[in-house]
Amino acid sequence: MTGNTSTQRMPSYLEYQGKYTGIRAWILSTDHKRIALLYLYSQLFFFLAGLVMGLFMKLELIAPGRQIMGPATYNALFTVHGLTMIFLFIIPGLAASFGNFMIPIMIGAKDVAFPKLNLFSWYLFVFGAVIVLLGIFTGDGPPDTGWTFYAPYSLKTNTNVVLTVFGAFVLGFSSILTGLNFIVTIHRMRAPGMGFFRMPLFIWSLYGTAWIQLLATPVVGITFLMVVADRVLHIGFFDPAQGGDPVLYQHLFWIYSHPAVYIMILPAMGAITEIITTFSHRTVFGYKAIAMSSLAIAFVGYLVWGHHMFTSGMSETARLVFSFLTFLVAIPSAIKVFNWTATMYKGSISLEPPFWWAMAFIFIFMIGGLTGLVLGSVSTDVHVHDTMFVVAHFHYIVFGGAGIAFFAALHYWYPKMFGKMYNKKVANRALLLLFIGFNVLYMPMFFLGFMGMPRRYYDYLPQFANLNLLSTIGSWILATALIIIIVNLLRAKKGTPEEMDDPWGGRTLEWKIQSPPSLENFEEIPVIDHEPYELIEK
Amino acid sequence: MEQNHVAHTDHFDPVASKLGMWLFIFTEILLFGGLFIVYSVYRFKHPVEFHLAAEELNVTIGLINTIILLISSMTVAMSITALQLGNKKLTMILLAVTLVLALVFLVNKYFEWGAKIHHDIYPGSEFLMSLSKGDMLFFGLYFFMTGLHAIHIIVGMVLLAVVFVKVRNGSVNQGRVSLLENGGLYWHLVDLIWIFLFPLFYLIH
Amino acid sequence: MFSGNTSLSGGVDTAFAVIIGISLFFLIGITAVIIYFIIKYNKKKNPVASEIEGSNKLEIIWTVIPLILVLFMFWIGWHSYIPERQVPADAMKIKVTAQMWSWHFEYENGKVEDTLYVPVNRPVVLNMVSLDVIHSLYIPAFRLKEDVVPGKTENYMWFKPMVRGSFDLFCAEYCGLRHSYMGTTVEVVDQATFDKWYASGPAKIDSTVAAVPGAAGKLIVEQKGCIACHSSDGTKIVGPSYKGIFGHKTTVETNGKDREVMVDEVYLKKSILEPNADVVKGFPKGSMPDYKTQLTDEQVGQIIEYIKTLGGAAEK
Amino acid sequence: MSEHKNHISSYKSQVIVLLSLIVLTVLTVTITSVHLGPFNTAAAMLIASVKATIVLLYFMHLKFDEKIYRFMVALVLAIYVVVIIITFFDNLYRP
Ligand code: HEA
Ligand code: HEA
Ligand code: HEC
Ligand code: CUA
Ligand SMILES: [Cu+2]
Repeated sequence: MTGNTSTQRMPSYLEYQGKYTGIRAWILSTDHKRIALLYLYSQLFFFLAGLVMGLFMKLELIAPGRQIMGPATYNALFTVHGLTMIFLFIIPGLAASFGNFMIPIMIGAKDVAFPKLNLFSWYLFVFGAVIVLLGIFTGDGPPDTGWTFYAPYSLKTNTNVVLTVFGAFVLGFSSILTGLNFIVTIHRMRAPGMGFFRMPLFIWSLYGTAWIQLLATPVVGITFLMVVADRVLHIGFFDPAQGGDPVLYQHLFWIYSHPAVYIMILPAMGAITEIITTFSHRTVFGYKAIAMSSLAIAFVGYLVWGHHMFTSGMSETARLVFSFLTFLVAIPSAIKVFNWTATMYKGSISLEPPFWWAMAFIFIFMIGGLTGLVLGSVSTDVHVHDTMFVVAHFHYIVFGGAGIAFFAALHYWYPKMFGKMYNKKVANRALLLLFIGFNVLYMPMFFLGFMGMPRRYYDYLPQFANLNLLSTIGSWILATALIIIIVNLLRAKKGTPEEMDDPWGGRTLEWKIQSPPSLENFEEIPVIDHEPYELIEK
Repeated sequence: MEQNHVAHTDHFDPVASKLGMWLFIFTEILLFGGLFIVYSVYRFKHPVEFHLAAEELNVTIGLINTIILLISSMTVAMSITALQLGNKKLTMILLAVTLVLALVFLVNKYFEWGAKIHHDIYPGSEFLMSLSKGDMLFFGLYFFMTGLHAIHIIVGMVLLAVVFVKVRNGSVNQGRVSLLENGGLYWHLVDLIWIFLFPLFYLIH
Repeated sequence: MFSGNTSLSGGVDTAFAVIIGISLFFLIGITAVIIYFIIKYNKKKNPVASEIEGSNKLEIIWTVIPLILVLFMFWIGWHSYIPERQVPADAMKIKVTAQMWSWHFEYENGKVEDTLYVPVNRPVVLNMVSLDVIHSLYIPAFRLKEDVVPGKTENYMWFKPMVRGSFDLFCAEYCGLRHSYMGTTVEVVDQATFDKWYASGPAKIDSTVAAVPGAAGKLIVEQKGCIACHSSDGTKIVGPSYKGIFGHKTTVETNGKDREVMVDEVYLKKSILEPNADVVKGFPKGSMPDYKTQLTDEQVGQIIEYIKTLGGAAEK
Repeated sequence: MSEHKNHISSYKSQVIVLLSLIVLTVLTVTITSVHLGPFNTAAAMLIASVKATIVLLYFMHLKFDEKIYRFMVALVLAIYVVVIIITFFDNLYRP
């Protein structure tokens, strides 16, 4: 094992002086670490924008009737909120930011396979985001179709669907190219001695993710193009007046968008695996099972899209098949949860903030996932489909799962990325507040859904008032907690190199190099002669 | 694997770029894949209309275009062989032939579309709107799919033209055929898609 | 809560109970184990970890047991679902028409209502069509929901209500501006009440009312769902209010050009039958469905009569 | 992954490939012009698949490259086919 911890320190990637200075040193840099930070900042920006919209929606729903906005604004809000959160925050998600940062380091390489393509992907991402934003502020106003763009409503509405959909198409290509880059990197750039089964599990999860990005995204890309063609050229692919089949649109949309939910959650699961293993200070339990379950999720996840369409008038046979496959895809997730728990068995657990974040993740993810089973069963889904129950399910699993894992990863790798440490006490307390706020906000939605309150409802009947009020109060608690968390991260302090290089006692490669890493990560490419989580005496 | 000490200098890995090209081809396959799903569902729903509408298309033009594309596929493949054998001049000739064939394909397509549009058959035209739903879908798909394919031809031509220039100035050469190989792979993909488009649109009798 | 409202809703509730029960078991169980591990294998208590790499036996156990459980959940969900799709032969047929943002229920004798009246203890089948975009008919108390997809005629649902009462009916598929207001109720009444109501025949205007000018038009406007977008009291909903428009000038956009028109009978008729020809300024084009196939000339005439009664030229 | 050994296809083999592709093309056109009912489409698709395989194996060099490429192509096509089949579970069985 050749690290450079004890030898002389190199200027970090943050300080490194290249050809350019100032902002150009960032936006023209092909260094995977700088690109990762570009993604991180843009994602956090969109995340905050989306959150504020969520907050306004909850404010509107605090009581029946009109509070602060009309129905048109509300409809536009949940559409843009969904779009921002899904396409601009959680689909690039952990892969684009932490994946970009960590893949080369964790496999012992100096960069990704195609650094320029990597930068290009970020530009596409920004370009797509700008188009989406243009769609909001120009023409006939923001789209009001929901993030699903269901035809034929999306063909009929007067709002700016074309621009938005086209923006999403561009974002899709950014995602595809990132996935492509990662696959090639993982195949070609592993350090000598690092076989596939010596890669950290975060890398495995990103590998699975990359395949989904590559194979599912083009389907929605072409679907979005068809929507544009329908609106602009009146081809009528999905317009029933011209023979188009709206249900076919839903098939195509979900052929992508179901696998997309695994694009969101797989990297999250990978990061959680790393965190739990590190803080248990032992090797991971069931390495192969976890690695293979990532691939299983990636590939079985392709075949279950129809569970979003149980009430659409699909044939009964299709409902049967999709329900069955949906239940099968829950198994690999279950395997992961069990292995995480087993990894803590006979460990030596240090209770640092990232560990608590991981625990919050497991709990909330379990609720989200288990309610997914209620949705996967046909007769129960028929009742709760398109109600607040679904909204609760996916906030639990998207925000509570992928979103919380994003912050868990941020707390875990923060010292590595910036060489700074936040206030741990504040971090723990804010997390507790977030946990409470989260459950107060979304738990009532399960009951609302079960009682029959449909989603995307601007106004509702009096019997739903109390739970909605409770939920709105939860959103304020959550907001407070998030503000504290972000401020705490911003106020992090520089630590000494000895503390920052390996603050947690991690065993994967990133903890063997200096914090923040130097431009080339490794002065000398390491030769790997041990298992990924094996204990190496220093 | 050799790794030089200065990162970010163009470390050149032909295997990586080939793998990358293949992965890109997969996304293209699925891009058209989505359309083929739409096609098969609508054809399944409107078999008779699709059948009748297809009669409108000219099999001969389709056949000629198929053969043109097949030949161009071969010339690209040959140009790779030529470069591998170090015959730069032949490589350039073969690439030029490929580009010319691609152009002929597009010209043919232009006349074919032109004839349709002349007969008031184009997406959104009043005449088309007066036809049955199956007809509207058939021609909608026809224009959209062959149109997207034509765009791919154009992209492929640009790519091959770039390769042509690079072969001429020597940055793509016997020791470094990677770019030509990848350009070729892309061109074959375009051919591959046409192999399915042709029977699906022209040959439903 | 409202269990047993139909002959099948009890089965669905059982499926809920079973799936949620198993889920709670795992949620609480795993959480408990994790808390126990955190306490027991805390760094302070257990400074040195044991390096355990895994156990194939355990992996198999925790693959197979959940597998069996999910197969069971699948079965119970499917089992309680199949009967929902098997319509009894003697079911009473009701045709449901959905449009932005209203429901219409047409009975076999031609009676059309915007509230769903059904007799208790008798199977009812709803055959549903949509005139514009996708809607979804949702009766929470019955645990039933089915989308209404335009261009499709095979969307249906059936139920046999077991208790009398009034139940909410929602539109559950997002369908535009007033999606959240596209609700009504299901009134489950006993057979006698239903028969009496049913026998009153297709909604006609009896002669006393018919004498009032515009009464017939008012009824059509309510039944055809115009009131979802047009008020009669001057408030702007989606389209312009009918109040006081007749006999006044208004600005419309025709083929992209603004022009002034007089709201008279000819104009009104055109607005109803070809709403996109002249679009009132300040309102989006394409919102209003065209009613060419749905309204007879006589009906259009009655609507115009009604609009006239809402003031306009007469007042000034 | 080992560095790939350079297999250079001969001009002759490429001409043979082209000729077989053209023969197959002409074959589809003739087959589909006789009336075979549903078998027309089946035959057309079968021949198209054969042609595609030839292009993949020879022109796109899969036959001479490392196994991993063949494996990936097969995987992608398999997923795609399964997706189509599952889509048809809906359309085939609609009432
Ligand atoms: C990160 C994203 C994410 C993830 C990972 C999931 C995971 C799952 N989802 Fe979710 N889902 C969404 C995001 C996600 N979902 C979104 C955004 C929507 C709404 C889209 C919209 O309409 O706008 C949605 C909607 C949705 C529906 C459609 C609802 C409807 O509209 O009617 C369904 C139906 O089956 C479903 C099911 C599932 C299932 C079965 C899983 C499974 O993968 C979950 C597996 C996890 C577990 C099972 C928990 C852990 C395991 C244990 C604790 C062990 C014990 C387990 C067993 C005994 C099995 N989801
Ligand atoms: C990652 C995904 C994600 C996240 C994190 C969230 C977060 C939130 N969402 Fe989101 N939501 C979606 C994804 C997400 N949502 C999607 C995909 C939909 C479906 C859209 C559709 O139907 O098409 C949806 C729909 C949806 C609805 C349903 C609308 C309806 O059907 O009627 C509601 C309703 O309450 C809601 C609310 C919220 C709230 C209150 C939050 C809260 O978490 C927000 C809490 C707010 C804060 C914590 C604010 C923090 C504030 C600051 C930090 C201030 C600092 C600011 C600056 C410095 C600028 N969301
Ligand atoms: C989905 C909403 C919607 C429904 C339902 C609807 N309309 Fe409209 N209507 C509009 C809108 C929007 C406009 C203004 C734009 C336009 O002229 O197309 C309009 C315009 C009109 C006008 C012209 C008004 C004026 O001020 O010049 C008349 C008359 C009218 N509608 C009658 C009807 C009748 C009668 C029905 C039912 C049989 C009906 N509408 C149903 C949305 C609707
Ligand atoms: Cu109709 Cu929502
Ligand atoms: Cu899903």
